[in-house]
This record gives sequence, structure tokens and C-alpha cells, in this order.
Amino acid sequence: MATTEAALILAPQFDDAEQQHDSDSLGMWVFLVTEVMFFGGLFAAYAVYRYLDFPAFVAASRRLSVTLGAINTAVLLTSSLTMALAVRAVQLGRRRELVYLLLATISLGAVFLGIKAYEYYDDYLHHLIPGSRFAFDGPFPARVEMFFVLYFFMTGLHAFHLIVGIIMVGIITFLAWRRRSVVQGTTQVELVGLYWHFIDLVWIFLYPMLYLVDIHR
Amino acid sequence: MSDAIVPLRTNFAVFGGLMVLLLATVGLARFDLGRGNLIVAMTIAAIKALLVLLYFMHLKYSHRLTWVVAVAGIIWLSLLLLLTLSDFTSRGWIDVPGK
Amino acid sequence: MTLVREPVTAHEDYLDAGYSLKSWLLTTDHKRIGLLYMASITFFFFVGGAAATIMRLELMTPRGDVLYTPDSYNRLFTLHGVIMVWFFLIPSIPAVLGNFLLPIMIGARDLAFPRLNLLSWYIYIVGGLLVLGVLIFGGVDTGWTFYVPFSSMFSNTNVIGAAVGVFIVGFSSILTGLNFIVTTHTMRCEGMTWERLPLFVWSMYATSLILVLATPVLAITLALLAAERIWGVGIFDPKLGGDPVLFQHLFWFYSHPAVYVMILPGFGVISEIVPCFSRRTIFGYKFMAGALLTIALVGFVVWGHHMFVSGQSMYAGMVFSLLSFIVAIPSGIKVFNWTATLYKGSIRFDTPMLYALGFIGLFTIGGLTGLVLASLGVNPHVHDTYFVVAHFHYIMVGGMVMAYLGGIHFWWPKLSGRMYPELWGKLAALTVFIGFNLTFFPQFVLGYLGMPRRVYEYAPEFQVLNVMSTAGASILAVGYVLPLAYLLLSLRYGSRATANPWRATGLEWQTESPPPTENFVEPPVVIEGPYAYSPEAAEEADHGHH
Amino acid sequence: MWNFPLFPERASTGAHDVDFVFFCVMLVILFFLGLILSLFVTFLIRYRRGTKVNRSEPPDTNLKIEVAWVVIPLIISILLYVLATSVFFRLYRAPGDAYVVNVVGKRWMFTLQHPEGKREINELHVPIGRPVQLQMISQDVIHSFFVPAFRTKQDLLPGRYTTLWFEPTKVGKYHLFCAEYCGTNHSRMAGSVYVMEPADYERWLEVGGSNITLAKQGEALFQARHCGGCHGPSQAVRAPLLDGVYGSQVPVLREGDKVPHFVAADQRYIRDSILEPKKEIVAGYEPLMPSYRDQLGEDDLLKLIAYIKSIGLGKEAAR
Repeated sequence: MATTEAALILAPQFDDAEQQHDSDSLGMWVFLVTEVMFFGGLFAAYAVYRYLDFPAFVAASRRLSVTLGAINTAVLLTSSLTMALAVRAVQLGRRRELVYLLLATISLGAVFLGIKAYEYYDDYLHHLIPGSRFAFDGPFPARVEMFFVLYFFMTGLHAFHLIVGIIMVGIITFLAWRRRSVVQGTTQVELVGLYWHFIDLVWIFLYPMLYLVDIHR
Repeated sequence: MSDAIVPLRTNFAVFGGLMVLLLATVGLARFDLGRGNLIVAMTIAAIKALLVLLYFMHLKYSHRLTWVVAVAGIIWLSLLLLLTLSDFTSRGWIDVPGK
Repeated sequence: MTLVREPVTAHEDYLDAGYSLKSWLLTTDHKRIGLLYMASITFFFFVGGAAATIMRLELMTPRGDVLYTPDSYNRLFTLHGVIMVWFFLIPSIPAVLGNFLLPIMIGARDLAFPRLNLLSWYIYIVGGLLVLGVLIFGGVDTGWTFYVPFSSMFSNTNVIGAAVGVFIVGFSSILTGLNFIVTTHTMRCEGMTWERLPLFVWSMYATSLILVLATPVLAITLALLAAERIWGVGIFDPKLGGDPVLFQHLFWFYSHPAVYVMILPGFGVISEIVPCFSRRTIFGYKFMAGALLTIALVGFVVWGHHMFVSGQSMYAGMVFSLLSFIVAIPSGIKVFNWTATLYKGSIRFDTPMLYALGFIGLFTIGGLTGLVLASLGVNPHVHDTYFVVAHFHYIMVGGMVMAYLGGIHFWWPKLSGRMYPELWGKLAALTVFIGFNLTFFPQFVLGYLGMPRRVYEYAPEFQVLNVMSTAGASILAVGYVLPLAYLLLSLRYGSRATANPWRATGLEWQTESPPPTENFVEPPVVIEGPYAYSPEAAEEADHGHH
Repeated sequence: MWNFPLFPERASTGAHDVDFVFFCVMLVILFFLGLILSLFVTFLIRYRRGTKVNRSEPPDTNLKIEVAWVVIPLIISILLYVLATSVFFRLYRAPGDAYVVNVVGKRWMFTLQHPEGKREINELHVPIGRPVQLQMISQDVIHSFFVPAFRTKQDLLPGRYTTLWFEPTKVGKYHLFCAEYCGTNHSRMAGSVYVMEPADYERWLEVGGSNITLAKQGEALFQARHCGGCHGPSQAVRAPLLDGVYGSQVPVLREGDKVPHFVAADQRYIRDSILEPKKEIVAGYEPLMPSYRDQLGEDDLLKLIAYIKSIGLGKEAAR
């Protein structure tokens, strides 16, 4: 589907399209570094408490379902694939393919959130949500509650970022679907792609840290 | 993030690699490697992260500056983790309580 | 693919580009946003300053008598801390002078993301209003450090409001930092290589690196604190095995680099003023730029020196103390290089130069007393005493505020198109210098005597030094009101400024004062390095005038 | 009002060391400040505009000088660092025979508990010449025990013991402050430390009738809480005997460990074991002990520790 002669709107402060594209891309990468440091605070807390109370982490981690976590990781990795293919589609100017791939990415993201919500509900039923209703029959319940405080903060923050990601992908899907040509949206899709892959990166580390703590016994 | 277009084959190959590594990390977690479990899990996660960074996020085809930004993020995260842990791990080395 | 460029307005200067409120509140022109920041920052500076004045009045007498309860004093020093740190010191030079000058200095038409720049200002205003609201409805009494478990479990003031307010204003810093980094990388004009960047741009770049890498950790720490207060359970809660020292680690991981965010822009301004008024190229340009980056990087690994006596392990204390000594070296490089720049110069003592000289002197005292605090032997005695208060005020007020005022005077012709009154400028600089020293030098002595920080009442024998400090504070207050007065008056009565009143090098002086909206009539080309001054030429030029 | 001091009194061995380090650092500071200000002033006067002086080709860089003013301050800094760190170790590592006083920090008062049983609020009487070690913990927020005359301070943390030691060298009354902001009456959380001649100190101890030593109070609490049921000789339930355990290395088997690792049975271990027994169980015993988290206050825990320490010392000598 040949792209018709389309004009790339160039913001006044840029001299040419290449400078604009480089700036946008560098801006997103720097933003992702701030996100790395934002999650970094939680990773530091996790590392400290895992060092201080490893037995509690072992006991608590067993209450999480490894299979559900694995499925969720697979879902998110697939969504990363569809997003990468979507970026390829927009570079090749294939609008229809772009729209389908973006919709696939959104639905996979939604599936991930669905599974996550189910896990939260299951934790709620087993009184594993920290606070007054927290109940844990095993040893050192206080330190296990600390694990779950960290668990809900980390996965909650990740889920929040995923929701923001889904909204952004939704916007560019709508834009891609409504516009005749995709030339205008190339950079936008690339940037949202970077953000989506970052969310996947965070989960790649969260899964082994939270679910696979010494589960072999 | 240059205009390099990642061929289909590479995308699916990377995806395959990620799936295999996922199975590997879950599988290896079944074995009791003592301290090794953490190291194994984190290296597999690091490889998966590298795959996503290089191919899906086009770092492999990007300008050298983007490399510097990505590496800076990793370095600063490890600065925070290592120096914070340096306090908690070195407590009790000296027989002065609380120091 | 053809490029459609949005229409460019005629060459009227940026101040005449629109007088309506909308033209100011919805502007994406980096120069106007710089002025918006200047106005809001000046407001917060005087709010924080008022709190400081009342505190100094209270501390004139050993017993608490000006304010009726210790609570009101605690709320006051927290207000002073929060407002001054996050609403004046951190944004001031980057957001005012940085926003205004960075694009012009590198020959660009605007920052890389102008709309993001305006968003940063609105985020700053939202954060500011939230914190002001918190302060009006009962204030917060945890100190600007929000130490746990007091702030999470025992303080009954609205800590959540203050934490969310600072959380929001943190994103304003992150976005400004991001904007500066991308602009410096991709928007430099033809010929403006990295070796030709003015040192002010280098200091903005180094500051932005810290802003971008450190502020997110503050955001997550305050979010965790607010969550712990809301749900009553959190990761710092000793009952769950949480360690309050972990909060201090996360807080100071941001807050120590933040003090370098406050001082690096001051280095940049001084590195512009001193060469101009001694008509000499800066001494050791590469070392000066390198020192800026070194401070920005090493500044991230020294935060433990705030926690030597707070339960941190002895060996970690040793590591942090050694690194803290090392981070002092680049600051030494800078001071030596400024002093060397004066050698064989042709020095004039205009107001900006007075502020610059004051900065170098006071920052040197502030920096060197840092060695006392970094050394493990003495820290147990002087930690959390007025010695620390004097140390960081010497760097913040003696250094940063002096540099900010020097920068404002130096670039005032470029900002407003008007000249400030030279005599009044010198008078104000002298008042500020005298008032400052009288206020904070006695606090060094008080600190070593053992007077703790943040106290509403103190032992009687500390009174005389405190009275001296309060006297100094009143002179300092006058010193700060003077520039506000005569600079505002200069907008109306000041003589018209030429494009380059100081005959300075640097692209911002090649365009008119005040500059047109798109900064340059035609894009500049840079052919030589910065600071191409010559002291002999200055002497001949002077002979020509007599 | 006019006889105000400009330098604090020196009343402990540590004070001399700290002051020595402070003077060394001040010497370095004055050296650099003098160097910079003298260069500063000479250049400003010599090269002010209008003076007839040689200004030909001003140097804009000089590698040798730049390296010099990096290397020289670095060497001086390292020397200062070594000196200061050695003092830091001496400042916090108490001699073995130190006389232990328990300090419990609570919002806005320090409660000091002498082993002889005497208890004081915001006041501390100590004999001259005998090293005193403070074993400190906080019941609520972070406080900081600061005596300017002894040149040292240490934060009190909720949930963890910290210590501070000093050996008074001068009789007199010295300020005691709380240095870490702890709320409304932070400035009023202060008092004084009285350093007395040994004879006066003994007389002061007797005042207020014969008070039970801390160890005895601990023993009473030990019986009242029926700890003897398991840990005593009756052994209703198999539990580790506490005689001579204080200070010894205890083999501990943690959840997830295969080989027990050894932990010093100091006050931290005893306090954690009372509050969270299952955290570090002695190898070979069942995790049956209930937690006393909300039943024993910090001062009760300190009494129990003093008691366990006392029965330990007796046995150790015999073994």
C-alpha cells in the first residue's frame, strides 16, 4: 500500500526531520533511565530485605503461583513481539498490519492484567494482603508480611505502568486507524514501542525475584 | 533507534530465545543450587533483558549515544543497590552492637 | 517527503511578542518560561526567607517566647527547609537562567521539547500550590528530611500532602533535566562542538544528569512514605522488621546529589562572570568541564556521610568517608582555576563580579568545612549540630544564592533590555556579603560548642552567638530586598541596554537585548572557543575612553 | 551573659582525640583558605583595570599546575582520612571492662538504668576514670544521645541496640542533648551528665534505699513469666539451658539452611529470640517458644538480658 505523498510536520525549533527524530528518541531513552531509577528504589528495598530475612522470603514466595507467573511472563513477552512487529510495520508503511499488531499488543496487555487481577484476588482470599487482615500461619508472619508489602508495591507499580502503556498504545492505534498515511506516526509508534519493551524488561526481572525464590523444596 | 528495519526472522528468533530462557529459568529453579539459584535466575533474566534491548528496542542498530544512556541506567541502578547493600551486609563485622 | 515548517514571526523581541495573559501562560518560548520561573521562584524565596527571619527572631532568646509552642517552630523550620530546597534552590539557576540562556548559548531556536518545558512549569506550580496549601492548613513538622518512623507513624501533621507536593515538583526537575540533556546533544548550531560549549552549558548538562538520575529515587521514597502513612503498613515499619536506616539510604541517595544540583549551576554562572570581568580566557577549560562531570558522577556515591552516627555499619562509614574526601578534589580544581583566571587579567569590579568574588570566597569556606564533616573522627561530634547548618548555608546561601544574584545581574540586560543601577547593585552585594557572614559564621562556633539543630530552646550560654546570628539575618534580609526593588524599578527607569553591554563573548551576546523570539535573525556559526577575551585589548580600550 | 564560651570543655579521653583530628582538619582548611585568599587578593589588586603591569599572553592552561592541585589535596585528604578513621574506631569500640548502663529513649526523655538498679531520667551520674558503655534502644522514633563535652553521639533506633562509650576525665556537670529531631519537645529532651569522684558516686548510689540490682529484677521477671518452666532445670519442654550462654557462639539452623551457622549470643540475639523465637532457633530444638512481642517492653528485655548475662558469667568462670 504505497504511502501517498504525506508531509512530516517539523516543529519550528528543529532544522530537519533527522534531528527531530534523534531528539525524540534520545528523550524517550533518558525518560526510560528515570523509570529504571524509579523502580530502582524498590529493587534496593527488595535486595536489603531479601538479605536480612531470606527465610521469610522463601516461605512467602511459595505462596505465589509459579505457573501463573510463568504464563504472565509468556504473555508479556508475546506482547513485546507484537509491538516489535508493529514498529516494523509502521517503518514499512503497512497501516492495516500496524493496526492489527497494535490491537494484539493491547489485548495481550489486558490478558496480563486479567491474570494479575486474578492473582491479587486469590491473595485477598488467603488473607495475604498486608494490613490488619493479614494472616500467615507459618513462622515469622511479620517478615512474610514485609515480603507481601514489597510484592504488592512492585507488581502494583508495574501494573500501573502497564495500564498507562495500554492507554498510549490505544491512542496510537486510533490515530493509525483514522489517518490515511502512517508517515506522521512513525516516531510516535517507535517511542511507545520503547516504553512497552521497558515494561516487559521490568517484569523479566520481577518474575524470578518474586516468584522463584528458592522454590525447589 | 535508527531507521533499521529488523527482519521478521530475527524478531521471531529473538522471541523463541526469550521463550526458551523463560522455560529455563522456571526449570532451573526446581534444582537446589543454594546461593546459585539467585545467580542463575538473574543471569537468565539479564540475557532476556539484553535480547529485548538489542533487538526489540533496536539498540543494536542505534547511535552510540543510546548505548551510553542504556549503560548509564544500569550503572546507576547498581550504584544504588551495591552501596546500600554495603551497609546492611557489613553490619556486625565489628563487635560493636549497632555499628 | 517535503518539510512543512511552521510560519516564523517577524523579528520583534520576545517581550513584545504578546502582552495578553494567554500569551504568557500558554507560551512555549523558553525565554518566557524562564521569566515565569523567575517570578514563581522569587515568590517562594521570600516565603522561605520570611520563615527564616521568624526562626532567627525566635532563637534570639534561649527560652521559646516569640512563638507560643515548639510545634509552631517545628512547622516553621520544616517550611523553610521544604520551600527553600525544592522550590528555590533546585529550580533557580537551571529553570531561570538555564531555560533562558541554554538555547541561545548553543545557537538553537528553542529547547528540544518546548511544550514539555511549559508542562514542567505547570507541574512546578501545582506542586507549589499543594505544598502552600499544606502549610496553610496546619503545616508539616517532620523537617525537610521526613525521617521515618517519626514522619510515618508519629507525626500528626499532613505529611502526605507535603510528600505528594514534593513528589510532583520532582517531576518538574526530571522533565527540565531531560529537556536540557536532549537539547545539548542534538540542538547545537553549526561549529558549536563540545569543546566550544560555554562552561554554563556544561554546568547545565552536568546538573541535568543528576536531576534525571537522582530525582526518581526521591519520588519512589516519598511515595513509599505516603503509602506507609495511608495504609499503616510499609517497608520502613520496625514492627515488620523494616529498618528506618533504609529510608535514610534512599532519601540521601537523592538528597546528596541534590546539593550538587544546587551548586553546579552556580559554578557555571561564575565560570561565565569571572572571565568576562577579568577579560581573560578561563584557566584550564578542559579541567573545569571535567570537574563538573566528575562532581556530578562521584556525587552519587558519597551519601553515607549523612549517616555515620545513625546506625550505619562502621565499614560502610569508612567507604563513604573516603569517597567524600575524593569528591572534594574537583571542587578544589574549580576554585584554583577561577583564581588562576584572575592572573594577568584586567579586572573590573562591577556587581556581577562582586557576587562572583563573594561566591568564590564563601564557597571555599563552605566546601572546606565539608572536610570536617566528612572525617569520621569529628563527625560524631558535629553531626546534627549548627556546624552542619553553617556548612550547608555557606554553600547554599554563600555560594548558590550569590551566584544566582550574580547571574541575574550579569544577564539582566539580555533578559529585560534594561541596565540595573550599578551603585545600588554594589551596595546590595556588600550588604548581602556582610549580613551573610554575620549570620552564619557564629553558627560554626555554636556547632562545635554542641548546640543541636532544629531546637526551639537552647542552653543559655549559646545566646550571645545566636543574637549575633539574628543581627546578621536582619542585614541579610535587607540585602535581599534591595535587588528585588531596584531590578523591578529598572524595568521602567533603567537605561536601555545594548546587545553586548559587558563586551562579553558567547552567542547570547551576539543577538539583540532582549532577543527576538527565534533568538537569532539568521542561524549563528561558531568558529572559535568560548572566552576569547584579551586583557591587553581591554587596557587599550580603556585608554581610548579616557 | 557576656562570659560565653567559644570552645567546649574537654571531659573525656575521646574528646582529646576528636579535638586533635578537628585541629588537623582546621589546619588543612586554613592552609588552603590562606593560599587561595592570598592569591586572590594579590591578583585582584595587581591586575585591576588601569594598572600598568605585564599582561602578555596570559596562560589559559598548564597541565603541571592542574595535576599538582589534584594530587596534593588528594594526598592530604588521604592522610586526614586515615587519622580520622583511626579515631572513629577508638571512639566506638569500648574496652572490655566497661560499666554498662542501659538507655531507653522515649519521646522526649532518656531513661538510664544502672546495673545496681538505680534508674534516672535525663540525668546520668558516673564516676571519673571508669569507662562507661551505654547500651541504647528507642521505643518510638529515632533519638540521638549527645554529650558535647565527650565529643560523641549515637542515634537510638527502634528495634535495634546501638552503643556509645566514654571515659570521663574531668569532674563536673555537662550538657546532654537529643541531637536527632524527634517531634514537639525535641529541644526539651535534654539533661546533664554528672561526673563525680568515685567516693561521692558510691554515696550517691546508696541514696534512696537499697535498690535491687538489674540482674535480680531480671530474675524476678524470668520467674514471673515462667521462662524457667522450659529454660530452667525442670525442662517441662526441651529448651536450651541459659547458663553460660551469654557471649558464647550458638549453632543456629535457619529455615532453608542445611548446615547450622554460628551466631554470637549477645543482647541482639537474645532480644530477637524473645520477640521472634522462630527466626534463629538453636540447632536441634523445636520451634515451640511463643513470641513475647507485645508483652515485654524494652526495659523488661534489658532486665532479662542483664539476668541472663549474670548467670552466664558465673558459669563461665566455673567451666
